[in-house]
Amino acid sequence: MHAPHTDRDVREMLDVIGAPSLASLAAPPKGLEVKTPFDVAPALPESLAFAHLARLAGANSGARMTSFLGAGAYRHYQPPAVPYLATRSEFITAYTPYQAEASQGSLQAIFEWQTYVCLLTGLDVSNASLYDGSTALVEGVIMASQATGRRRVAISRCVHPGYRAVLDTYARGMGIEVVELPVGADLSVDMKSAAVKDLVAGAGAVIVQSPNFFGCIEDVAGAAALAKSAGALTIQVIVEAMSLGVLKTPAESGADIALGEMQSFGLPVGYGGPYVGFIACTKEHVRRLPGRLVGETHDVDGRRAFVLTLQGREQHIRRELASSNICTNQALCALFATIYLATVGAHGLRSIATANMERARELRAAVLAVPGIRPSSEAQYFNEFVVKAPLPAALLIERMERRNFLAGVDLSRWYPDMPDALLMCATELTSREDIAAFTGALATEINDALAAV
Amino acid sequence: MHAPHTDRDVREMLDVIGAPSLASLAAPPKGLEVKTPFDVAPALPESLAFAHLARLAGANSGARMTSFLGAGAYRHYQPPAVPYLATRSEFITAYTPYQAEASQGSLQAIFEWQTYVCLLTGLDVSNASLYDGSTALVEGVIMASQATGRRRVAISRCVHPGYRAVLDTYARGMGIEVVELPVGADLSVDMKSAAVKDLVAGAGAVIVQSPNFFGCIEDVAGAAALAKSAGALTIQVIVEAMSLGVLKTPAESGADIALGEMQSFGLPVGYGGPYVGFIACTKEHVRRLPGRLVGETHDVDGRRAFVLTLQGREQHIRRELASSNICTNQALCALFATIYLATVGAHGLRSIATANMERARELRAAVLAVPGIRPSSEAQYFNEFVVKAPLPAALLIERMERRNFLAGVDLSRWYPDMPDALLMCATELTSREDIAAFTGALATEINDALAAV
Amino acid sequence: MLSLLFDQGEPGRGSDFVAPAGKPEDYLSAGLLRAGLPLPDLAEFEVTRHFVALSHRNFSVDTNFYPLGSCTMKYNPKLNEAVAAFPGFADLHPYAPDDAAQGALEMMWTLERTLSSLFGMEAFSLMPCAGAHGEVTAMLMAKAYHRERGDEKRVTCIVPDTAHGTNPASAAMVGYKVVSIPSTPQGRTDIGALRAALDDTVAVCMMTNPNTLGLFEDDIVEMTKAVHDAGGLMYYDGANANAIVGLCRPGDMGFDLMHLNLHKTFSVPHGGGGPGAGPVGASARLAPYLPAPRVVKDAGGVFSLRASDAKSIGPVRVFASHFIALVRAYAYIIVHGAEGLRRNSELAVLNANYVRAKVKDILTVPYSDHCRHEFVCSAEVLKKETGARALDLAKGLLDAGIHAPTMYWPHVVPECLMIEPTETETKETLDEFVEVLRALVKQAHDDPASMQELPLHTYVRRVDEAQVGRLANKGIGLRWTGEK
Amino acid sequence: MLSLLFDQGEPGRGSDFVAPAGKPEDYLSAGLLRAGLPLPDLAEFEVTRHFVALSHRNFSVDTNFYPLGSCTMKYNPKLNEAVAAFPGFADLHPYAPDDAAQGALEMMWTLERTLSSLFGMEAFSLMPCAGAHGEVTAMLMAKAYHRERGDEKRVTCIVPDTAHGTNPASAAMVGYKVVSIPSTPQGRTDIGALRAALDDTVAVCMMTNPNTLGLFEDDIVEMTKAVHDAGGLMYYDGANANAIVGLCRPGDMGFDLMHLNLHKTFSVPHGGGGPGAGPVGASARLAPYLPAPRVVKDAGGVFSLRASDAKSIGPVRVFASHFIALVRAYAYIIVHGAEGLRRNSELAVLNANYVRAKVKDILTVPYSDHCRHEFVCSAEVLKKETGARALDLAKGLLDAGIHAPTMYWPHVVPECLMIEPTETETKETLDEFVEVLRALVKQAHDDPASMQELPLHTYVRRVDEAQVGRLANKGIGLRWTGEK
Ligand SMILES: Cc1ncc(COP(=O)(O)O)c(C=O)c1O
Ligand SMILES: Cc1ncc(COP(=O)(O)O)c(C=O)c1O
Repeated sequence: MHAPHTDRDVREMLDVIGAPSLASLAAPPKGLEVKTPFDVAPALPESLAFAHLARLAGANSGARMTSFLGAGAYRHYQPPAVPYLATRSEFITAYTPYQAEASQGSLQAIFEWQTYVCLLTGLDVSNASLYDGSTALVEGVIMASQATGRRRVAISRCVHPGYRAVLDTYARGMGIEVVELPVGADLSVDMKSAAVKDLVAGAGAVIVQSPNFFGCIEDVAGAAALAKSAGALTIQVIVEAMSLGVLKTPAESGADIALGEMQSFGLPVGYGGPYVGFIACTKEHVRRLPGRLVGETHDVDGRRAFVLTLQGREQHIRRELASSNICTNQALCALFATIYLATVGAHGLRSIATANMERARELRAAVLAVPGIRPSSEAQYFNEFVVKAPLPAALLIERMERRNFLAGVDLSRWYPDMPDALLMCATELTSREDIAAFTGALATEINDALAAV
Repeated sequence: MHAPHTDRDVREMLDVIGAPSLASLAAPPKGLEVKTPFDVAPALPESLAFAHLARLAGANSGARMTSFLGAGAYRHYQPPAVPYLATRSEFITAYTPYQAEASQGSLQAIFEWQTYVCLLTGLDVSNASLYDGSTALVEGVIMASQATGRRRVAISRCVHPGYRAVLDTYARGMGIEVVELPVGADLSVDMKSAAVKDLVAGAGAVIVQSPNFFGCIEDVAGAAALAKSAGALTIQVIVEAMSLGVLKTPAESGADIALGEMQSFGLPVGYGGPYVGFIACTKEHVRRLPGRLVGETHDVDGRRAFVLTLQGREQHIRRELASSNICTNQALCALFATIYLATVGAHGLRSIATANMERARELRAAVLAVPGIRPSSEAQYFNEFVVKAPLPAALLIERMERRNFLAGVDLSRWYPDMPDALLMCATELTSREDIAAFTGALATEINDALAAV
Repeated sequence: MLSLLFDQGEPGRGSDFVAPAGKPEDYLSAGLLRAGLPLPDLAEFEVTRHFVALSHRNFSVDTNFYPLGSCTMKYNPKLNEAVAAFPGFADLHPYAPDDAAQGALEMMWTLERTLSSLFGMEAFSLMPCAGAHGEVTAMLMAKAYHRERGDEKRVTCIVPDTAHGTNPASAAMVGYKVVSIPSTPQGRTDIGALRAALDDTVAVCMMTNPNTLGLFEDDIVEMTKAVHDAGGLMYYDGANANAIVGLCRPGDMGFDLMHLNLHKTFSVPHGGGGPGAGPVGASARLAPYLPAPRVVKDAGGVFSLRASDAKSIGPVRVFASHFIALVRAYAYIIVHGAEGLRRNSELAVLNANYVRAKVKDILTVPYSDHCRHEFVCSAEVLKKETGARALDLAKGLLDAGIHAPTMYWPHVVPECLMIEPTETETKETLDEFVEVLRALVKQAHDDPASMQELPLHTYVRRVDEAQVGRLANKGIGLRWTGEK
Repeated sequence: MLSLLFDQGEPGRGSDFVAPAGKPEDYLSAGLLRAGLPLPDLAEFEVTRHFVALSHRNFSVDTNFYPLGSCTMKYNPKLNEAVAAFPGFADLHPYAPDDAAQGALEMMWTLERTLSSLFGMEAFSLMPCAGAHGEVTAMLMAKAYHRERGDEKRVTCIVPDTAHGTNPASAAMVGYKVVSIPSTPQGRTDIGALRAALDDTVAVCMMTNPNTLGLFEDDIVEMTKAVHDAGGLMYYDGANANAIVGLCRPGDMGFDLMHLNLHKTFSVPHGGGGPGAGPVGASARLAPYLPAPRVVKDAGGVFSLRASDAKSIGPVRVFASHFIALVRAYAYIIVHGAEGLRRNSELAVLNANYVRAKVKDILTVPYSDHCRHEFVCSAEVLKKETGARALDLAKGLLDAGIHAPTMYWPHVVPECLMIEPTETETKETLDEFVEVLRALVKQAHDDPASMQELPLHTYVRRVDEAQVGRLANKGIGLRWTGEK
């Protein structure tokens, strides 16, 4: 029990209030009392609650397996300084920094986060965070649709299918039409194809992900050129933020909006969340940005200060006319990412990103050396790639799981035309021993599986 | 590399200093340069260092076994608030609070620790902590010897043998004679026996541990009466501080000095340390206390303040005449214990201590129900007890370890006359499932072992 | 003044995190690479000092009484933080196979069942990331429900004028026209006005209960019935659920949809503005529309993530939930049980009424009945008498180390302060708060001009919000640029 | 003013930690039970607010520049803290069988080998808990060594007058008579005086190098030889090892015994006064006397704790080491390697000399050569000119958020401030420190009286130490009693 009240406290307070009992004071209007007992487990003393949760955590064998899963959630090294600093009381138990005088810590940190997002994407402005990459996509679509006045967007089928599904959910409700650009031969979009050009016509946004869902680096500049000629905005989705350490920025490629996920910067995969969505854009769209923005100003004594600004766009002021309904965002996750970026710096980020590329290439080479495995694409990639197995990917994954490996993601779940395709990921944490052990086991399993047929 | 210096920094600073190079500035006098390469592993990047240490930690299978080990290190529930608060930057990276104006946090916390020690032991004064229980014993012996002017102390053989070994090490060096009081029939000291009375004569201190090494509650009042009549001080050693939640206080039993270990209050077993030694005594011995003391005072504005006091007893002022050589102590561990005690309170401490007794009795009953196991003592106990196995304890322990149980401590290591005696411990963390699984396996192993003979 | 990160550091500072792996050009064609990476290189020590110093510039629950109305700034037990960090949770990939994630799925399943029981709903989706996300999720469900029934004329959403801004904003996001309903002098939604607004275009009505004045909507069952009779759905904004857990249930009141803010009622820390978790509950007829995936349990006790139901609106985020936030809420629930949760709600109501009873002597407390978990008071009279505003009182509280209440909302109360003490504060703290407030009101009378100077002792004093807004409109001042 | 814990809480507050298990009298006879348990019952929230508030009343490395001489207040990398908390270390019982503790033993073994190599010793014992504990351990070893040789007349221990107080105190603990050796005008131990003190009663000579003036004892090899010639042993107080790691080795200088402060040189955090770790190194002839147990590795690569060597002095604490502190030091070592460690020492020397070069304009810096990791300066002239003392400067620094240097020690320098910046501070921070010091000296000249008022902005100002001492002598004021 966390409330501090002793019986005496309660009695004294009821006296001041002039209420006969706690029950009567808190009771709902007549007729609304709960009639049946709740289906809720009885309270556990704290040490047993701890043990119970330890048991649940222990029952997740997947958390201990050697993993080659990526596809929107990436296992990277988290410098211990990151959680140590971010989980200080003063950060985790503060509310949204509405009272500037009492919140300079959070406000400056958000300002620094906004700056990092701008520096990484090359764009002009960025907000205080969004729920995650997939909802950031929805917000980006709304921005583009409002900027262009068009209720139609064109999105590459090489964008994370989970992101596209979220967009579909919202688009249906919002009455926005979503057209999809086909997956090209090399698992990326052919921006020069006539079909793509046709699909883009009349759209308010052309949306590509790079590196895309298959790990391939897309021709964002090509997409931007196409979008521009069609009067659409270019939105670059970035799901593996680590790639920003080395890849051309969205701004360099001509994107108007960059959005996506920064989980890779210091946040655990955590069975899906919380992560931290980001969005950045060129100056002219600043008033269309969703959610909070922190700006630099000064106080009455002339000291530099930070403060929430352009609140006139937000729901608590503008209600149904707000640029978005978002209120609570991912401030603490953005703080994790900010501290991560501060800790690794340019030097660290580039070297970690490079190590990702190195390990992914080592993994890919080792996997392709296993008899029966074939490549799916020769496009340039960051830390993910697709291979074809000589048996259904689902079966192979199941076999490897029994050996305590999470081999990759079965693409047939979203692309029925790819029954044997496995999306694999390596990061700086993928050791050479992991790769060797995995490919050894893989060869055996493929052998056994084929023999069994 | 944690130092922040860039090459430019170094150059600029050397210029100011007027030194040609870093190497020359820092070089030892000629002839003292290191000639051979060091036998030190090459530097690891941080993520690999983390992985390396994770491997070492993982290689300690004992940390994951169901354990019935006690004997001076106790596995208790650590409320997560304890490490969360104690490991804040401002606590862990401060030095000893010599600058009172800059250290009121540490100073007040130590004052609170001193108070807790007094409230728990019933004694008047206590210091800021000592290294651990065993070195606290040495300090207590020095105090008693100085108070009485006698160079001889009498200690029960039921005191933790590891503690007695430490006392022996020091006593040899300090020229103090240590006589041992024999283990009585019920694994405790018979304070009424003539032999004991004779041994105590002329001693400066009578030292008993309660609960003693075998878990039994000693007749401390009897020891105190005996000591008093012999002109000696009574020292009660307390190794399992959790017992203080329910047992008679040292003061109630007539002890002049209480000392020992408070690891049980929020500190992990951690393969032996750091823990936190405590010492408390009656008022008249205050100037003989070793180490630091915090006192309450006020500042020039009349605000309450805390400050290190009676520093005239300490090494940095009094040098070879100091009451002890201790300087760095266990401040942070004392903080853990203080936060632990604050968090559990009287209510929690009593209920946790009671749960220890409950589980120990359940364990003892279940173990004694295993064919072949016999009791060693019927004395009253807290959470530890001794049983006799039908085979050498060492063998039984080894068999149980193979089944992932740490069955207990083999007493023959210190008491060659007890080859089959096993010291077992249960705490509030010992679950009924643990007990059932353990005794099931125990029965099988004993059966198998006896069958094999 | 604390330098920005970008004005610190030196190129080359900092630790090595990985073994050298060559250069980016070793792996990718030069044309794909970025021109530069203008982030500062800092030693870990610089980063540590920076963020510890920043932390000292924040008020927070762990350091300050934080009676911020509508936000339920209760204590966040440290147990929650410890279990949330278990590697068995933190290192579990969202695409880990179900059989390798049974512990996580069991937790989610149990949490869903528990919330359903506590709030009388058929089912919950744990997917939404925050309250507003829950709201829009529910709006999407409402829209899908009406569409499914071919009832496409329903385009309006009814929202009381005291509602939180996210309500109308969420409704607007799915294209609903928002109709605002005024409040009565008793601080309740005007049921007459509501009835008048009802017609066959009404898709859904969003009610907050207790409402943002801290009052129970006494006519709630009648309102529910009226909306239902008109063919609309009822949505329960559960942001204020801390007043009702274990005491009454939106499901019993007839609601079709609801959200909870686990970061309010269920002790998930606010994190300086998030992350939260905003599960959406649905009655039997709306449950099929809940987002997918959800956790199911088979006859053998095995848990799995069911990808989608036929009628589901689909996912509202890419992965199944803010899982780690759910772990915290779950930990909170299991140490309390239904009884403990109810008692917390009762004590939240007790604390609010206690402060209210004492504040009555100091400021105007506009509504006559007991409040629920929070109450509003008004500084209008004070302003008339002295010129001091609610804002000035709020800033004065900061000087005393007390976070300001929510200010100037709901708009129906002029010079409004919304005070929510929560159940975790001691009577001692509440007494102290009242005395500080009393002293401030006295100061306003004694020396009105001094009030505008407050706060005096915070890290910064009142800030210039106008100038920053003007520049921000042009995209300026929203990031470090290196210019001085 | 922050209430004491004992003035907070109410009986019955707080969480339940265990399932009810009855009453103490259910298990023990009433005569064995305590009469009462007068500890406060607090809600976890109260405890949290209390200790977070206390933390804000501390200076610390993570919040303040902390140039406290002889204490090596370097940054403590957060990696150390994370790995120290691994359950595989934290939950390992000291009596776990060796084969169930191979990771821990491997770490200890490697650490011992690494320290031996870095400092040129035959072996180390990792057992001592802190520097002073290491010292007394070494004194016990010296005594055992001489006793073993039948050389019982050796009863004196030679200690320079600049030595830390623990040196003479440790020597006295084993019954040694302490002979103090003066320093030369160059700030070195006077080798002539040392020679004069040598006779066949000398058991051991304790040298600190660099000494506490921050200077290398240039005659160290000669002194070692002289003591050895007289039949005495040489002890190296390694508290200042941060100046020499990887640069030179006490073993090469001929030392028989030494200790390290892992909580200084090897980044174990100071924790507000501990815990530390004070491993003791020994040359080949002294190694057999090291405390037991120590870790050994067999031919098969299996590690074990060897209970005792025949000549060992025995254990100096009940369990083998401050293991968790060792984990931190080990983590520090493996991310640096020998080269990184050496560079840290070089940079520590650089930082000290940089500050010294700049402080020379401000205060008297008594010795003419470059310093090592620290240096002393004197405010004696300032005192004569203005009345302002070293103490006043120290307190003034606190107002600027800088921790005071070590004051009034070593005693050979009047009005002494001992400044040790450590290698982890940036040039920017050092520059700022010098400017603050400069401003204080200026203030002393401009307005001498104001200096005694400092500090003005700390949580408390100068405290009354006299009164508390008088009462403490009677055992009063050393604990809360409930009296006001
Ligand atoms: C009444 C009410 N509804 C909805 C919300 C929105 O919740 P969230 O901030 O989690 O999106 C809030 C939060 O402030 C609220 O107070
Ligand atoms: C030179 C010197 N020697 C010995 C010590 C004693 O070390 P510890 O405090 O770890 O006991 C110190 C610590 O302050 C010191 O500075």
